[in-house]
Amino acid sequence: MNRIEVKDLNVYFGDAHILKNINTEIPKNTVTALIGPSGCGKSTFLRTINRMNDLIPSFRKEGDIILDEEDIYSPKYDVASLRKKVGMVFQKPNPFPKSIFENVAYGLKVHGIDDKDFLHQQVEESLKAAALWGEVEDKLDNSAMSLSGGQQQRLCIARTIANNPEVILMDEPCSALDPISTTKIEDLIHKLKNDYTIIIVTHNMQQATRVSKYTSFFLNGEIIESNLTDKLFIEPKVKKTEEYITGRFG
Amino acid sequence: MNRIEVKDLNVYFGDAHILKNINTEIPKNTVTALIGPSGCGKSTFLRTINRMNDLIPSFRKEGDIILDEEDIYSPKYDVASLRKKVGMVFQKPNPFPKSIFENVAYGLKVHGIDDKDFLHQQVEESLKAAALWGEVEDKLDNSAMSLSGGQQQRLCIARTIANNPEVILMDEPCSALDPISTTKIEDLIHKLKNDYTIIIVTHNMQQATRVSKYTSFFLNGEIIESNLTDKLFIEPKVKKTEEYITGRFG
Amino acid sequence: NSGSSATINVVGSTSVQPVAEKLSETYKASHPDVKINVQGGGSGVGIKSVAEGTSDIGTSSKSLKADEKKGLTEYTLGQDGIVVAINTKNAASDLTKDQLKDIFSGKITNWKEIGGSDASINLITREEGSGTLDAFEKLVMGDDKIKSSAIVQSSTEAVKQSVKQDPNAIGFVSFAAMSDDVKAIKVGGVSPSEETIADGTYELQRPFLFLVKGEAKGEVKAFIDWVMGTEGSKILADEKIIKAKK
Amino acid sequence: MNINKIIPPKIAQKIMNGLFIASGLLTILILILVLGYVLVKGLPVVNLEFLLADPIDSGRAGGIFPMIISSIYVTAIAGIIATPLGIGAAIYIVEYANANRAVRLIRFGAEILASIPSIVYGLFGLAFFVVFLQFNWSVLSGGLILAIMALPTIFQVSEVTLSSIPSSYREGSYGLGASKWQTIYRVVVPAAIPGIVTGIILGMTRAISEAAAVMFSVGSALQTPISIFDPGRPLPLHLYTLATEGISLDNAYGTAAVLVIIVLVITIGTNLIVDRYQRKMTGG
Amino acid sequence: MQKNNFTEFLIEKGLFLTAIFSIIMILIIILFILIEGFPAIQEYGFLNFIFGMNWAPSEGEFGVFPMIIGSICVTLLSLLMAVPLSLLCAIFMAEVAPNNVKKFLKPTIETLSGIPSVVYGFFGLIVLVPIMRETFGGTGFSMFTASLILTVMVLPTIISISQDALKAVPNEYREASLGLGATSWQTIKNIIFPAALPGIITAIILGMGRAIGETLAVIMVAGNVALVPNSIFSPLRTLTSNIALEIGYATGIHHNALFGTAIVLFLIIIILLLVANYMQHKYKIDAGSGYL
Ligand SMILES: Nc1ncnc2c1ncn2[C@@H]1O[C@H](COP(=O)(O)OP(=O)(O)OP(=O)(O)O)[C@@H](O)[C@H]1O
Ligand SMILES: Nc1ncnc2c1ncn2[C@@H]1O[C@H](COP(=O)(O)OP(=O)(O)OP(=O)(O)O)[C@@H](O)[C@H]1O
Ligand SMILES: [Mg+2]
Ligand SMILES: [Mg+2]
Ligand SMILES: O=P([O-])([O-])[O-]
Repeated sequence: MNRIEVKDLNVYFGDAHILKNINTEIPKNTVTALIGPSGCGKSTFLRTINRMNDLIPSFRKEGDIILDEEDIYSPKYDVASLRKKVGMVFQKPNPFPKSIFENVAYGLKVHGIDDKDFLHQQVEESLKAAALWGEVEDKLDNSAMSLSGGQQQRLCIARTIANNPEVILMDEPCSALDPISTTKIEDLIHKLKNDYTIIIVTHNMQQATRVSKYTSFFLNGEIIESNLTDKLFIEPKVKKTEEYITGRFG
Repeated sequence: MNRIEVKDLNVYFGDAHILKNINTEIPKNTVTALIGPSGCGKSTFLRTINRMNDLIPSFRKEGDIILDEEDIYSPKYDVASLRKKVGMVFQKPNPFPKSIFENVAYGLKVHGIDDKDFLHQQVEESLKAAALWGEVEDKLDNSAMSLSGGQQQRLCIARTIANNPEVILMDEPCSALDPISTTKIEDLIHKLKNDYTIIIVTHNMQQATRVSKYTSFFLNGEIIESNLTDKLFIEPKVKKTEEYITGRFG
Repeated sequence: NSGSSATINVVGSTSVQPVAEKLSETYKASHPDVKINVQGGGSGVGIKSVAEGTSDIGTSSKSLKADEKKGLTEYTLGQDGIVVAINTKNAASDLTKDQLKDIFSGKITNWKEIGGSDASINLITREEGSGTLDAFEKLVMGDDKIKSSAIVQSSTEAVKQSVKQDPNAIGFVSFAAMSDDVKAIKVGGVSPSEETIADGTYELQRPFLFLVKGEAKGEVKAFIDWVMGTEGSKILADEKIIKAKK
Repeated sequence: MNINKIIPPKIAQKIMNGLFIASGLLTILILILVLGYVLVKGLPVVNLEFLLADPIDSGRAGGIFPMIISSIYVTAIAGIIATPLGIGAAIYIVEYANANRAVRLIRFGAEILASIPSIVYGLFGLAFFVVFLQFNWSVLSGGLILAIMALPTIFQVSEVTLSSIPSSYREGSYGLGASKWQTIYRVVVPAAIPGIVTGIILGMTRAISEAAAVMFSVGSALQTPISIFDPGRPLPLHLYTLATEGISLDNAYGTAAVLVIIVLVITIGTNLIVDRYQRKMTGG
Repeated sequence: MQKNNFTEFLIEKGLFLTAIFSIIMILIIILFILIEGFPAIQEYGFLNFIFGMNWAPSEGEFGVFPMIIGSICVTLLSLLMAVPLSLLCAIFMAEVAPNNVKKFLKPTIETLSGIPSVVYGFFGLIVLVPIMRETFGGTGFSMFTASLILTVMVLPTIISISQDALKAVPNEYREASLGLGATSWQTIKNIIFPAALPGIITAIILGMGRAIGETLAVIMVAGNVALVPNSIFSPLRTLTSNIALEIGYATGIHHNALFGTAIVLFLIIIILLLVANYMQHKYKIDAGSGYL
C-alpha cells in the first residue's frame, strides 16, 4: 500500500524551477532512500512533503501530494497535524535554545502531555534510541547549544522520534556522525521501519543499501530512476544512475 | 619540520574538562586527520588552534600552542593575522547573509584587495577548486543563504581557500557532500598539501586513509594514538583505536 | 548679545507672541537691516530671560509682581479683555461678578440656578500663573479660590474647544482670540467689546507688556518707539489690543 | 501546559488567530482614524502656495515654507548626531564591552534618557545650549536637543538587534582573519541593518514631531533659517502655536497634514529599501 | 599590522566615548535639574513635597502627591492597554499577516509616531472627550481618556520594535517547532516569543518612557486637576503636565518647585526601570554559548 503519492509535482523558488515533474510513490512501512548530487533538490522534496517550504515566501508549487488518500495541500488540511504525523530531521541540526531535556520533551508538551514521569521516561528512551543518552544523562539541564555537532544531530533525531510521528523524513541524519553512532542510528531505522514510513536522504551509497528497500535517484530536480534498492544499485536502468553510483559522474 | 606544536593542552568550558593533556605535533605541508567519536573534542581542538574559542566566555585553557615557533596565545600575538594564516572550514556551514560572490571575496576584501578583475578571478578559481562554480556561475549575486546544504558547505570551503591561508583547519568538510563532490574536495586537498598544512576532522575512515599522511585518534578529550595513517589503520597499537576503526566500539 | 548687533530677541508670553510677530513683520518691511526673533515660552520665561539679559525684550500678559519688576522698564501695549465663554446651546447669558465668583468657587453648581437648564456646571480654568487666570482671579474671585476640581486647560484655544464641545461648560478666554463658536457672557450687564474694554466698563481685562532691562537703547528703543507710535498702535488695534482711554 | 488540556491546541490556535487578526484590524482602525482625521482636516488647505510661501500674519494666511526648512534642519542635525552616537554606543556594548556593571549602567542611562519628559529636555536645552554654550535660539540648539532625545531609541533598538545576530557570522569572519572592526562593519552591522533602521526611523519620527522640547530653544522665528545659528520654527512648534493660541486651526491642521505626509513618505521609502535589501541578503 | 592594531585601538576607544555619551548627558541633565529643583525641596521639606496633597503655588503650597499617583496611574493604565494590543499586533505582522499587509502596515504604524503630540491632544479634545462624556458622564476629561491617547501614542514604538525582534528569530527554530507538529501559536508562545523577549522588553521600556514623558497631549485631555483620582474616570494631573503647565509663568520658588517635580519624576522613572530590568533579568532565557 502507498503511504504517499506524488503527482506531477513542480516546485519553484521565485523564477528558479527546482523540482520538475516529480511522480513517485512512497510505500507504507518501508524505508525509501533519496540519493543524488548536492543541490539536486532532495531537501526541497522532503520539505515539500511536510509543507515546510510554506515558510519560504518565494515558494510555489504545482501538482499534488497525497498522504493517506488526502491532498495535503488542500486548504482544509490541517498543517500542524500533518507535521505531527510527518516528522522531520533537518539537514542542519537545529536545536532550540533550551535545555537538552526541553528540546526532546518539546513535541510531547506541545501535544498536551505534561505528566512528569512519563515525559522523563520518553525523553530517556528517545535519547537512548538516538545513541545520545550516555553522553548527556548528567547534563540534561544544559543548553542544547553547547553540544558538539554530532551530538546536536542526534538530539534532533531524538526530538523527532520522541514525538511519535508515523512518517519520518530524515535529511542526511548521519552526516556529522562517527561510524559507531551511524550504526546505531541505522539500527534505529531498522527497528522503526516495521511501524513507520521512512524517507532518508543520504550521500552514502552503502548506507542507502544497508537501510532502504527503495531508492530514488534525483538529478537536477528530476527523478531519474526509482527502484528497489538492490536492483537500482546492482543493475541501474539509466546510464546517469550508473555513472552516479559508481562515482564516474560529471 | 613541525608547523604546530601542542604542549600539555587542557581545555575547559566552565567546569567541563573537554581536552585533556594534549601533546602533539602537526608537521608542515602534510595532511593530518583527526578521528574519533562524536563529542570527543575534535572541533574544540581545531577551534583552539585558531583561537576561535576565545569567543566563548566560559572557555579556559592551560598549556601552549606553538605555531612557527611562536606561542599563539601570548598576549602580543596578533589574533587577526593568526586567523588569516590559519584558515578554517567550520563544521556547520556558516555563509554570511550576503551574495555568493561577496562571501568568497570577503577575506580578500578584508585584507585590502579591491582590484575588481583580480577579485573576480580569485572568486572564480576558488569556486572551481571547491567544485561549486558550475552550479552558481549564473547566480553569483544571489544570496548565499538560498543555497542547498552541500552547496553552502562547498561555498565555505571556497571562501577559506580564496583567502590563501598557510594552515587549513577543516571540520568535516565533506559531511554534506555527495561522493562526486567529495572526490573533488579530496583532489583539492591533495593539490593543496604540497604548499599547505592541513588538519582535517573526518568521520569517514576511508577518507582519512585517502587524504592524510598522519592520523590522531581522539577519545573523551584525549589523544589515544597518533601515527602515520597507514600504520594507525593497519596495525593500531592501542586496543581502543583498533576497536574504533573496525567499528566494534562501545 | 543685546544691543550689539541688529538682532532683537523678543521672548515670553505666548498670548503676546502673535501680536509681537505681526509688529515685527511690519517693522522689518521698513527696517530691512534689523532682525527680530519672536520666541514664545510664557510670561515667566519672558520676565526671567530679560532680567538675565538673554533676551532684549521680554513680554508678559499679566502685570508684574513687585519683586519681578526690579530693574525692568514696562511698556504697556494695551489691554486684552477676558471673556467668560459658554456653549452656544446654553441659555444663560448675563451673570454678575458675584455669580461668577460663586460658580467658580463651587457654590453654584447647577445651571438652573442661574437661568440655564437643569445640568451641573463644568468649570474650565487656566493653569496657575497664566495671565488670563491672573486677571480673572484678581477681578472676579477676590479672596475666594477657584474650585480645585475644575478642569485645567493650558491655552486659549483648548478652553474654547472644551466649551464648544460641552453644553454645560464655562470658561474664560482672551478677547483677542474670541470667535463666535462659543458664546460670550455679559458681566454685570456689560458685554465685552472694544469700547467697553477701552472705557473700563467691562472690568475683566489684563495688560500686554513689553519689558526691557534698564532703559531701552539703540535698535531696541527704536523698535519700541515705533510700536508705541502711530503705526504700531494701528496694528495693535487691528489685533484687538485695546488702548485704555484713561 | 495545563492549558492544553482545557483548550485543545487547535482551538487555541483559532482563538489566537482571531485575536491576532482582531488586534491587527484594531490597529488598522486606529491608523485610519488618526491619519484620516489629520488628513481630512488638513489636506483642504494644502496647496503649492501653502508649501512654498512664507507665513503672513503669524500664520493666519500664507504658507509654511520656513517651517518645512526648519524641520529639515533640526531633524537632520538630530539625525547626523544621534545616529552615529546611538549605533556606536550599541556596537560598543554588544561587541566590545565585557565589564558587566558598566554595560548595565550605560543601558540604564539610555533608558532614563528615553523616559525624560520632552518639556524637561526643553528647559535643559534652554539652560545648556542656548544660555550656557551660547548657541542662542537657533536650529542648532533645537537640533542638539532632539539628538539627545532620539539617541536612546536608536541606541536601544540597535543594541537588541546587534545582540541577536548569530555568532556563526562573527566566527565565519574572524576565521578569515578579519579584525574585530572589519567583522563588525562588514558582517554584523549589515546583518542588523533592518533593526537599526527601525531604531533610526523611530528616533527621527520622534524628533520631527517634537514641539515641547524645542519650544524654548529653537527661536520660533518665522523667517527661513539659512545657517544653523539662525532661529527657526519647526512644523510641530508652528502647529502648536497656531492651534493653542487660536490663530488658525485650519492652518494648524494643514501643517499637521504636511508633516504626516513627509513622515509617511520617509517611512514608506525607507521600509521599501530595507525590505529589498533584506530579501537580497537572505534570499527570502 | 602595527598600524592596523592602532586603528582598531582608536575605533574601540571612539566607540567607548559614544557609549559613555549618554551617561554624561544624563549626569549633566540630572545636575541641571538638581540645581534648579533643590532649593524648593529644601525650603518646603522633602516629605512635605512628596506627600503633600495640596498644590497651590500662589499660596506657597507645593505638594506633589496627587501628581505622583496621576503619573503612575496613567502610565500603567496605558501600558495595560497598549502592551497586549501591540504585542498581538506585532505577532500578527511578523508571523500571521500576508506579505502585502505587512508591507503596508509597518511604515504607516511608524508614521503614527511622527504625528505631533499637539495633534493627538486636539484629536483627544475634540473627538474623544465628548465621546467619553456622553458614554461615562462627568466632564470627559479623565485618566481613561488620557490613557487611551497615550495607548495610541506608544503603539508604534512597541509594535515596530517587537516586530523586528520577532522577525530576527532564526527561521531554523520556527522550522524545528513546526516540524514537530506544533501549531503556529504554540511555536510563537514556546519558541519565538521567548527568543525575542529581550527585544520585546526593550520595546516596552521605550514605550513606557514615551508614556511617562508625554506632556502636551495629556494636558489637553486629562483635566489637570491636582487631586488624587478616585476612579479611572476622574480627571488627574501628571508630573510632566504639572511642569509643562506652569513652567512658562513660574518665577522664584514656584520655578524651583517645578524642577522639584522633575526630580520626583526622575525617581519614579528610576524605580519603574529597576522593576522592568529586574523582570527582564528574571525571565531572560539562557541561550547557551554554543557555536555549531
Ligand atoms: N560551549 C560549550 N560549553 C560546554 N560544553 C561544550 C561546549 N562546546 C562543546 N562542549 C562539549 O565539549 C565536548 C566536545 O565537543 P566537540 O564539539 O569538540 O566535539 P567533536 O569531537 O567535534 O564532536 P562531533 O564529531 O560531534 O562534532 C562535547 O561533549 C560537547 O558537549
Ligand atoms: N530558498 C531558496 N531560494 C532559491 N533557490 C533555492 C532555495 N533553496 C534552495 N534553492 C536551490 O534549489 C536547489 C535544490 O536545493 P536542495 O536544498 O533541495 O538541494 P539538495 O538536493 O538538498 O542538496 P544538498 O545535498 O547539497 O543538501 C539548489 O540549487 C538550491 O540552490
Ligand atoms: Mg539538502
Ligand atoms: Mg565537531
Ligand atoms: O503665555 P501667556 O500669555 O499665557 O503668559
